[in-house]
Amino acid sequence: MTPTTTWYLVLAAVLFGIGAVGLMVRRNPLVMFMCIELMLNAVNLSFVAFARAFTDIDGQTAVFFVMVVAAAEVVVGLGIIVSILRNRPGATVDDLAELRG
Amino acid sequence: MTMIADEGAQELRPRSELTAREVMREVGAVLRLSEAEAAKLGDLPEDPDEDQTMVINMGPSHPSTHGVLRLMLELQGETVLRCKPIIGYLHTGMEKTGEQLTFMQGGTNVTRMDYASPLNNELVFSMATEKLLGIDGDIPERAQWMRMLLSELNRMSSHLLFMATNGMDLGAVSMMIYGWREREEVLRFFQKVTGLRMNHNFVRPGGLAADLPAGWRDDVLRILDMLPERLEEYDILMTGQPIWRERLQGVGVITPAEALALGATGPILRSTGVEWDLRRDQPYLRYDEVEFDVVVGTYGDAFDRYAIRLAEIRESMRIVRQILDRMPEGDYRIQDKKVTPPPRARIDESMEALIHHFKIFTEGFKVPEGEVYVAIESPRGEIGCYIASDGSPTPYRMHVRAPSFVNIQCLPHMMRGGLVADAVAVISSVDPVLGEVDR
Amino acid sequence: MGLSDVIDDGLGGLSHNVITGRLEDLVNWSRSRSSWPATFGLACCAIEMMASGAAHYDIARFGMEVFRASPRQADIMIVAGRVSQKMAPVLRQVYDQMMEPKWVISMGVCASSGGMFNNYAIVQGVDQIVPVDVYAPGCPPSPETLIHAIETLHTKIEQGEIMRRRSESGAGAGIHVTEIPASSVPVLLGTR
Amino acid sequence: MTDTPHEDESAPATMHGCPVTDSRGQVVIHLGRDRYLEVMRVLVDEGFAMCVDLTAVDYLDYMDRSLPAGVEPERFEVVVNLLDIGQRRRIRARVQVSETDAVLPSLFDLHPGTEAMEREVFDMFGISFSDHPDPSRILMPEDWIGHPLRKDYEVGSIPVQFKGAPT
Amino acid sequence: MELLVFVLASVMVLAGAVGVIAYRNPVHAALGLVLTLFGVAVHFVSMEAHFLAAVQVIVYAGAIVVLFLFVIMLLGVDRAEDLDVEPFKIQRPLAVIVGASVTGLVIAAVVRGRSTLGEMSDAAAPGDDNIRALARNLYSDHVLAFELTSVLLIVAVVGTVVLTRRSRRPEVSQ
Amino acid sequence: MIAAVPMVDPVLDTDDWWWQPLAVVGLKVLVIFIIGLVGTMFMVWFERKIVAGMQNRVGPNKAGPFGLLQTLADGTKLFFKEDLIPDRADRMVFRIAPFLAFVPAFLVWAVIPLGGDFTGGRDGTVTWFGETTRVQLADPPVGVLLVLALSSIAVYGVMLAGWSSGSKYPLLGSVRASAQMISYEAALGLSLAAVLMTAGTLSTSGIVANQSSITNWHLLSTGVVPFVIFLIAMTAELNRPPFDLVEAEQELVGGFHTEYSSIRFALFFLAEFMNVISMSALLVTLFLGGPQPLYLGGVDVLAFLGPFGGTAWLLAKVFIFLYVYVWFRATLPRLRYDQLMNLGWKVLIPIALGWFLLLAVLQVGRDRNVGQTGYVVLVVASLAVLVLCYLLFQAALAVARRNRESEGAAY
Repeated sequence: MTPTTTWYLVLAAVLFGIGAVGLMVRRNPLVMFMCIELMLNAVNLSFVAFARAFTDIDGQTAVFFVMVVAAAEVVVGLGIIVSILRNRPGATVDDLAELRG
Repeated sequence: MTMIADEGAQELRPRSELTAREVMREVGAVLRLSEAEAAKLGDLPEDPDEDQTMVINMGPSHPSTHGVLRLMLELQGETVLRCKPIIGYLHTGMEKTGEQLTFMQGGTNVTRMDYASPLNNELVFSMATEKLLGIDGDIPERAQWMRMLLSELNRMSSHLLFMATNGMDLGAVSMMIYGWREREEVLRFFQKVTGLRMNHNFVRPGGLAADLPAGWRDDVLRILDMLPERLEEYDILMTGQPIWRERLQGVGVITPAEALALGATGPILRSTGVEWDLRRDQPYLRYDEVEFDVVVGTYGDAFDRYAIRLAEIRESMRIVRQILDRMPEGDYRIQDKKVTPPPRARIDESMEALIHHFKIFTEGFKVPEGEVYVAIESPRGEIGCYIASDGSPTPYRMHVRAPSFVNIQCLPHMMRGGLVADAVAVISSVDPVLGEVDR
Repeated sequence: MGLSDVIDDGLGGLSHNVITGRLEDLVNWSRSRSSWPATFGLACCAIEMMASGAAHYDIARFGMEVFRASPRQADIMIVAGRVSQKMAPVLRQVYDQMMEPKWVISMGVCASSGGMFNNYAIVQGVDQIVPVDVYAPGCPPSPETLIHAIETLHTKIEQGEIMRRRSESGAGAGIHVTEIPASSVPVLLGTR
Repeated sequence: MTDTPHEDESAPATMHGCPVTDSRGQVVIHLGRDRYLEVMRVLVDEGFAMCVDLTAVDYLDYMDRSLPAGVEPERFEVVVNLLDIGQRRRIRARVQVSETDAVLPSLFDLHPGTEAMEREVFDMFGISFSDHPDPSRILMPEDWIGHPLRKDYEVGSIPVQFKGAPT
Repeated sequence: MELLVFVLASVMVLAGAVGVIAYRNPVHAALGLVLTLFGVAVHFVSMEAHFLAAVQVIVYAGAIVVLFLFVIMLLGVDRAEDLDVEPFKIQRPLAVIVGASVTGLVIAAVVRGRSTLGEMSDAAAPGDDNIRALARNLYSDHVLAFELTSVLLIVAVVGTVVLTRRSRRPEVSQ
Repeated sequence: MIAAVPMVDPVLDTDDWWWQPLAVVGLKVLVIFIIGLVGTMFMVWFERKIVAGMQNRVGPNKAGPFGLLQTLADGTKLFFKEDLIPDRADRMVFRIAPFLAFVPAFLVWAVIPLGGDFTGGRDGTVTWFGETTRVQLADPPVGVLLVLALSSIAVYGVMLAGWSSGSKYPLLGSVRASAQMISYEAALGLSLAAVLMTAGTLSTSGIVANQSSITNWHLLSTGVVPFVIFLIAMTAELNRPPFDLVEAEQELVGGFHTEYSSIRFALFFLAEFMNVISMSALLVTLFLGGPQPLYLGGVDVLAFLGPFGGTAWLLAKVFIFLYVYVWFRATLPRLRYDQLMNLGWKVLIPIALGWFLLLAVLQVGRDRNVGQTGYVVLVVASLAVLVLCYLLFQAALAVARRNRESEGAAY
């Protein structure tokens, strides 16, 4: 018995689900960020599975772009978190209502 | 390693508890600011970064604190905001012990203060005693020149020790071994002359404990011949080394005004460009008869202090060469029955001599009432000895003005704004000897 | 002998037989050949201690050039110099931070007995604070003396039982250290 | 210095109204506590910009020491050594401090370098310095009781013990 | 064999993912994330995407998570979050329900549509071909996108520098 | 299970008994593991002896002949020393950190060609005991990237060790470590890219095969610059002097491993030296032709060793770098943290990037067959770009400096 594309997609779906739940449950901004990474990875996994299934390299290219964008996103996101947490250590996202009007 | 002994009020206090005067001590005093101005400076930490600081403890058991110095550093990231040296971990009660020992025995006590240059300690104590006795003008020529020889050789060995520790603190491990290797040659000579490698108790009131051994001239010449090329090795390994210069230049800067206000002496004061060397400016022994240059720096940074010490080794070698040429024959100690024990040969012959010898070494000799302060230039700066006598054979009060004790106060001013790694370089460049700091 | 003994005491819980005997030899050999000293310089003796690591004396020959700044990794504490009342608790703490098995060399007369400083400030003998294995005489002991002390300690290590904990026997050089509970009143020295 | 003591004079010289003596060729000025800071300030203006040393002596057992006329011997004496780098001269100030009120104003504002020295004097003699920025012990542990260099403080020696000696 | 690899890697992925959301300490959560990333990399290898697997480890594990850890250590926010305190009573169960239903939905869709998917083709060529194909695709069809991502990266770096630069001017400190 | 073998070693001939290839792989693993351990033991001894020699000392000579067993003594002692996990430590992370440091150091060996016959354009396979195989544990198509990945994982060991100790000095050490390793990873990767572009492959054995003669060695064919940058960046990655700020004994006591004792500390110790050897081997593979022989006057002087000749060459070359590292340790003072960062970001990365661009231009020229004039135009144009970049860079630095000055120093 060898794993088929479906297996990978199901795994990706579960991973995505875990990430989504984490994002909704956790309140530490850093951990929430990690959950987003989980979800991105789930997507990556399904992309590669599709690329494999359709023998089309475009899927892998998409993954490549996702990784680059994820890197950029983490850099900016962590920058924001650093500048916020530096002024008020221990803040959770609930405390971060700075933008509320 | 985390620390330990809790000394409460001696430690660095949190900023919120600081009074205006304490802030002033940290930032304003040496600049002679008014209290209000200093307090204004101290208000700065109200910015939102305040809670980002971390207090770490270097020492008293830390590889780069030269023994048991303890520094509390307040860091922001790796930048040192405040620094407070805490001392006393080697407090030996030497000044109290000095009151129990006779003037004859006092040398054994003081020699253990600055253990990197013991002969200078003995010298200043002996000179103070001689001054109290009023025999300071009668010390034989040979004794004077011998004292100079030993003092200069000791300066060399002390500076070589500095080269070694400075190298070690900055991560140049080989330099440490090389410094020690050369110092060992000097110590070998000391051992031949005094019988001991350190803590000699050789310079005594009235002269020295013994004459120079046969062949001493060759031994000194061997050291003098060996050292120049070794020093050139140092130049290659460190002085000309880009990393070395980067690490030391512009680090731990102190201004002449600050150095004077803090009472710093020795290479620290000279590194700021102030020409002050007691050997030249208030000559003792026969320093006014030899030629040498006072080496001064320009920037007052750690590199200047390094370079000054390196150059002072060379100057000392120059002095030693002149001493070799001019060493007179004669007696190595004053022939004053009161302070000088009889020669060994006479003890076998004469009962009187035996009693005399016995009395000098048990009771000691009486020293007239009065008080005196004598200062000489040790490798670390001005070492002074203050003795108050009540006419008994023991000092009523014996106090040593230790250069390291005063110099160490410069640390907070040199470190402010530097990095942790700079802190290490700064401690190293001040070259404190904790035995002397804590006494 | 139960499993718990082995867990608590390492090999000390095992009774001696040929295999553990051989193993003991190996372990003793390795400990004596690789006893890393902690950097714990105090006074004059520290200079001589460092000198013995330098070119002329070179304790690296015994595998000892690895002066560990962190007490966790050190095996030998060379108490080099006089121990003041203020330093004593620090010294004890550093000793406690060291891992078993550990040995102490008391270097110089000041560490061994207070030396010439019989006064209020100096602890009269470091063996009041930590158990000492070897005393090196001299003020300061020359590097030769220190090396002799180290060699003596090495011999002692090679002959020792490998897993007996120091806390169990409290043994130093034939003396037992009894810990005195700290009193709330500071001990007064020298009030007349 | 306006009125330097001469080598041969017998009458006590004065400087800024304070008696000046000569001790083995060294200039010593005797100050009262009330004029301590003031004279020190004047001395700084005269060029003695560097305070090399500050220490104290406890004259408990030696109250009959010789002092110039007009100086009342007290138990403590604080000794300050000043240095004039420009003219290469030194002066020493001796200040009498009474046992009952062992307080002196701090020299910190004039010579920041005396900070550690004054702490040491406080630690060793119990003479406190008013207005000192950090009046804590420096050499002894913070919870130490007594001031070791006072003459009524024993040296603290314990009898020599020979461990393991046959009794 | 492939089954074994799949199962092991999937266990890694899921255990790591659960770790991320369950560990209280952010550092432990980050370690869980690393585990997941490795699992995903293993999946990539078994699907012949060697290059992506390597990049996954280098970029994600080597850079992004290290950055996370760095920030955690820098800010000292590594104390455990108190998971017992709930701001809204209903949030957690609701999140689980929403997450589960989304997952279920996707799984259902995938399983239903599995006939449209081609089976795993074993024809993937060994050697450098994966990399060459990826490179050719990247630099021909997607070259504009590639250049745009490089611009994005630069903008991100500059923006972050500006964002975190601390001004020491007193007027900023209120 | 048979299917696993080709994944690891595609060259391996699998027609035979199914256990034979597995046995070969297993044997390789075992041999590499043992050689790695012994090599590390030797390296520790070597370093202590050589440093001692440079410092006019004798070095260890009491444990075994010439002190050869010194490392064994250290290891045994550490193994039987009491272990401790500090109270404030994070127990789980504290336990796994040494392994995180140790395992990547070992894994690098998997992709390094340890020998083989590359002479005369052969592809490096040898036939031993009837099995045709590479003298290399695995030859994945992305071998070099694997090494990069492993070296980027190595930072975890250091970082987590410092953090989990729960005290200040190790934390400072680990923050330094992570910043340092991330920074130098970039320079490392960029200089590596120059090699990859010249070689045209990511596989380590392919890279070795590409360097058939000394003029083809990437040391020369990429210009010496990437080699120098790689050497410096690698020293920094390895936390070796003068870049050993992570451990910086004089400042941070022991850095990240301050709180470690016993066998856990031994693992860090081992990992450090293991890394030195494996990264030296990587350097040799990338720039000095790995097991390729050096023809002295047209003769392979080690040819008499037969199939072991390649291995001997590799060892000889690695040896040079081991000596270089010891040499660094004995002579250079340690850099300061900010100087380290400046060197990494403001010197190494721009130079590596510029050099890479230059090489790329030349490569394009070669591919497109532009003539002499075309080359001149290309080189001039790229030089112009580089100069412009450099000027912009300097301007940016000047602005940054001015800003810093106008804001004043801290407190």
